[in-house]
Amino acid sequence: MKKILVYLVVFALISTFAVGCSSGGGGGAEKESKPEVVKIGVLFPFSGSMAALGEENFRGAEIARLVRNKQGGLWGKQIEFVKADAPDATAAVAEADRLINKEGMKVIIGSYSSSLSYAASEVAERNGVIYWEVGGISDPITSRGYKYLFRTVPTGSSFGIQAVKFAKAIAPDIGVKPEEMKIAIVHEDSMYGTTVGENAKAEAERQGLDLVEMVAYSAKTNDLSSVILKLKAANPDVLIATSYITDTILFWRQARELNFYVKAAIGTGAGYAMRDFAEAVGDDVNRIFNVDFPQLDTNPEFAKGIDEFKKLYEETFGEPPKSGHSLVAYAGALILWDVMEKAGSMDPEAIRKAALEVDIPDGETAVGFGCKFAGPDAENAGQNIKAYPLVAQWKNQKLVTVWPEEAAAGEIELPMKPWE
Amino acid sequence: MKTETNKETLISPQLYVPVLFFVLLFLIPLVIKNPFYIHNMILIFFYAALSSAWNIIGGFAGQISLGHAAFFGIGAYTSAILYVDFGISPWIGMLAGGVLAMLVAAGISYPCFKLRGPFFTLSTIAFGEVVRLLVSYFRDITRGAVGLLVPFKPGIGNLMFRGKIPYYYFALILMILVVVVSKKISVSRMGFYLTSLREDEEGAQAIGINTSLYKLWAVMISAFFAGIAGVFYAQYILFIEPESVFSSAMSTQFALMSIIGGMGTVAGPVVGSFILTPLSEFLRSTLGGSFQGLHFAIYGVLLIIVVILMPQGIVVWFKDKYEALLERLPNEKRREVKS
Amino acid sequence: MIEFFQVLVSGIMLGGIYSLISIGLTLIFGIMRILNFAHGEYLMIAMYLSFWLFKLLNIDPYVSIIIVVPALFLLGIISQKLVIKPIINAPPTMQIFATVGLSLVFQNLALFLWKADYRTVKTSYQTATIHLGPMLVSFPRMVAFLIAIIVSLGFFYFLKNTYTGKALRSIAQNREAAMLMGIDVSKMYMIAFALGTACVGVAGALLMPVYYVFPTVGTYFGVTAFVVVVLGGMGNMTGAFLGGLLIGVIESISGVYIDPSLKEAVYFIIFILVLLFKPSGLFGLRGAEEVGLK
Amino acid sequence: MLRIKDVNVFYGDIQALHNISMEINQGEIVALVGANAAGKTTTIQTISGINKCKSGSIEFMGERIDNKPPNKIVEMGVVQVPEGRKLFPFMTVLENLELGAYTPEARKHKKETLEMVFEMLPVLKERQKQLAGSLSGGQQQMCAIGRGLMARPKLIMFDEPSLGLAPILVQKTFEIIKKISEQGTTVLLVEQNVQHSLKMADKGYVLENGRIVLEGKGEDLLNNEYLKKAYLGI
Repeated sequence: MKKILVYLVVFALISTFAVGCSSGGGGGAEKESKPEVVKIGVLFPFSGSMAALGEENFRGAEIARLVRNKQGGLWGKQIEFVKADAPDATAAVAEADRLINKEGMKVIIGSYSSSLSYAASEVAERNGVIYWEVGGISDPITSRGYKYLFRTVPTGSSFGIQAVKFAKAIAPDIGVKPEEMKIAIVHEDSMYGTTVGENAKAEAERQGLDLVEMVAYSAKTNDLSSVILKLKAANPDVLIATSYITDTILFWRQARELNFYVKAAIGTGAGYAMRDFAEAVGDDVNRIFNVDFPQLDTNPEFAKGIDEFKKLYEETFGEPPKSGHSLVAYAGALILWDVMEKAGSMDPEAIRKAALEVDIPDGETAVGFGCKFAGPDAENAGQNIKAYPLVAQWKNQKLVTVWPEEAAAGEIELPMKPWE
Repeated sequence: MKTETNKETLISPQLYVPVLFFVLLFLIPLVIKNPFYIHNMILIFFYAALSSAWNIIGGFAGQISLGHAAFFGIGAYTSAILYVDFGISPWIGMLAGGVLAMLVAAGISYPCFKLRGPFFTLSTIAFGEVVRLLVSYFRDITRGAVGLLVPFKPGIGNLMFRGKIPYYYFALILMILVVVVSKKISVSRMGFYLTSLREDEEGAQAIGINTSLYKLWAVMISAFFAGIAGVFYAQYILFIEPESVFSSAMSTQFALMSIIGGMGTVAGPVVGSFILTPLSEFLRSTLGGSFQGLHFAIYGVLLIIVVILMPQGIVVWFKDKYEALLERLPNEKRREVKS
Repeated sequence: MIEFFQVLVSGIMLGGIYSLISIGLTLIFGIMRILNFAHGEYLMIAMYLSFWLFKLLNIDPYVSIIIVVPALFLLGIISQKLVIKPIINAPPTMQIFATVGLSLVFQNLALFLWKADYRTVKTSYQTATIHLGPMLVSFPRMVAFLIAIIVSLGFFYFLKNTYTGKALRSIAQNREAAMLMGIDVSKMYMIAFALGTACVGVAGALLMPVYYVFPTVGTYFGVTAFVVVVLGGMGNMTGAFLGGLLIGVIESISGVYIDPSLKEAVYFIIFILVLLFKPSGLFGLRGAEEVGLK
Repeated sequence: MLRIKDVNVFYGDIQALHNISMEINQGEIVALVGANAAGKTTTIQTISGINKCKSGSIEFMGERIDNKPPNKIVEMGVVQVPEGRKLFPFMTVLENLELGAYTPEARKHKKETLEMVFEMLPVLKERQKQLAGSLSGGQQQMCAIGRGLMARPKLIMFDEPSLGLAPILVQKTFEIIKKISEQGTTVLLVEQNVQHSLKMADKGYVLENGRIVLEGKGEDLLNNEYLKKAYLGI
């Protein structure tokens, strides 16, 4: 007994000191000391409640790394990732600190969750390190006038706005006049859901649509029957919904149980994009829309290289991609490699300059939309102003991009089928 | 139970050893400049301060609160809202946050003090959850679950700095402050009352101690410091959201450090934080990326082992050695008095 | 009016699930006086077991009960031996933290072994609905509700009419006297803990068709179970059953008529009020909170 | 029948019993008397296995029981009627009695023992459906005695059975104990009520501060000068 105590305390003490000596991050695959590597920090939630999509987001960047390394890497050197796990905002700050000040990272790719991105990018900015956001969508991330922060993905507000625009566009398909169409908005109440929901509301008001109900709830809940009964009483034609995966599944199962029917349901990302959703509710998923990052079934004419990505993903991870989160991270990281190649060094100043010069037209990337970053003086400094979300629809339990037309890989099917 | 300890002066090792230790901590940034290590030290001080604050009610008085994140969060939100919406300096916000946390603590704890043991703990969990849910609900004031971003405008008046060194000293001073207050309480009459009511509440009441009053004092002091630590957190991380500052994981953490270090002792929480904070950071940075979750599992196993094998906390294990060391140190006059 | 009854029925069905989870907790608390913070994690493990049985061996979640329940019973015995037994005489604080440690371990081992993915089973009946007049009731929830009733009745019978059941109750009321009757208290503790976890095993298997499993699923239900247990009167089986239904109804009604974001806050506040003003629970005898199981 | 030899018991660092030795023979009533906190309850708890002795031995029917858990000791036939009754308040009288017959051996004869107990203590029969917690003090004592008898003890130990009872009930309680003894059960009676208990005892021990200071035949002890002065106020 005493012995165990001694071991325990010794272990605890050793680990305390080991923080100092540990090389950190079990990360990057190859660790043999090849002299010439380019090290880049990656910061995602690998544990905790956001781990599932965090991992998916990261996988895109990982594939981009492998692709680039096969092509000869950066400046002839192989790229290596130093991984950091940030389950919450406090850890994000600590890990960003570790990556920058202990591992000496000059570039960090992150972070799927908006809260983590918020907190970690602040550390990067203070240290003059590039923060390359390939997943978090909340608007305020790029509203702080940061110089070293770049985001390749569209903003949360554009998700909400796009959803309303799309709702208006499909009014004829469900047989109502746009001005008579009744819209309900439901969203989970964290930063992500609220940003999307509030913007959808504002856009609906701008467009003069009839907003009959707006409900917010905590994604941690274990029952949504009350939300659904509320919506059912409002009886909307179109539902715009924002939720994470658990509550998406719960919502649609309970919607069926309680016989809640809408003519068109428009999800906005996260849960609505995930294969798990389709697996959980089966054919009930069909005809639900998803306003989101470009999905895996986007027209390859529009999203160049998307098929190659899917193939690589399957080869690397032994399963098909779970959602577009990997795809956007893949495309985002590829842009970063080009920027760094052009900058010619790890110097953040040079990378920043090169990034600001980027101007990729639409249809040239694996996500379809092009890339141009807003300058440091802009309201949305560092935001890719060419990024916008697409609308996909679940067909035979697969997401197929249906809107806008140039990206479409399939036809819009409406209205929703009533529950049997 | 010792109530009247020998008066300690600077030449007694009981005092000068900890003082030397703190002075040493003050000097560290002169040698170590790497912000990563400094950041870890800041976290250590931060959690030591919080855990010590928790220990005043949880350890001394034995009222196990698992809802302390509420007070921490109230401090963080008060000052952040005052600063962001009204431009009031966090220095004033700190006082406001601490006082508000204290008042809320008094208001919600007082009725709950009649609950004993596990029932009190359950009520604190419920209160913690209610506060979290309400903060999420009143979006107009708190921004709800979206979280509150504190814009970075460095300056001493804003309690925001470019480098980490000022944060280091702030956290260090905060920790020392809480430790000194804890020490004062532990040797005071109040400390004696708290310990006796922890051991036997009816007995304490029987000999005329107004137990509710002293518990109230303890929880108010505890919440005040938790609130101040919350303000520090907001100014350091610059982003707060209900999910993180009001989380039950946060509440548990304060208590864990104290338990593992040695509950009800002044040094316990500090020792706990000096071991656990680097340990969890270390486990996360070495295991986290490649093995999801494994680091927390190890953390849990450690916790169980400590609880089963060393219920008094690690500090007890060091105590004899530490006291032996003190005996050997220069001790001038004190020795005769003692013997 | 129909809407209101629909809300009520939905609440009762939800409550059935809460009841089922809480019965095990109330048993453990009532007899051992231990707040088991890992209770939700046993639920999580049961759900994973049921999930994997479905996924790998194609066993229906309802059928999986016959495997999940004994497995959880066994797990209960093992954890009781390794973790609970050494702390059975420790102060409540230490007991709380040992179980907190246990929940950390379970949760994160699950994360390590099975990743954070949300897993669901797909059965033919999972979204089937039953029409009760104008009201709709989900079939699997109805099943969970009915089984909650059966399990409560079963426990009620067991505690009232068998020697082991009476021995368990006697320990709750006076541990030392129970020893003096020749009752092997530490064996009874093991039985109580294992029965409590086995009960959660039933809940896990029944939840699988309506819910999904992921490593932190237990925290969602764990806290609610505590609320139910206190509301029902510590250690009171019938109380836990009725308490579960009550919380379900409160949650449902406040979600629809107040705000979905506040539904948990409403029942937490009710919980605190009950703790303060009727600590023996809504369905408990006065003074019973000190004695536990009846 | 029961032989206690040089038993020492500690609570933490404090020694509660010093070298206690006692002997109880089949069929006897043995009284263990002493003032409050003399160690009487500790002795009985040690025999029952609730407290463990640090040194010394306890033998019952020639078998060591000092290292056995309480339930095994009960199974061997050593049963205690605890101080303060310690009934199960939220269970009925009948359930309390049934729990008395918990050991496998006692369970086999439950029916007949129950009849015997009801006969001896008719009040229990009347109140069998009532919750034990709602009984009056005297009835509770009867219930506790009945519960002890249900185990079909070879040796029954009473810890302060007269405590808190009205004089008339005290009288009755002692009569019942006498009757139990007459039916062939060996009795160890722990009492503060020195006069009463020594009068009916075959043998008595006087405990003071954890030590046995006097022992002898019940009547002899009653005539002992020291005892008279210290305990009987004569």
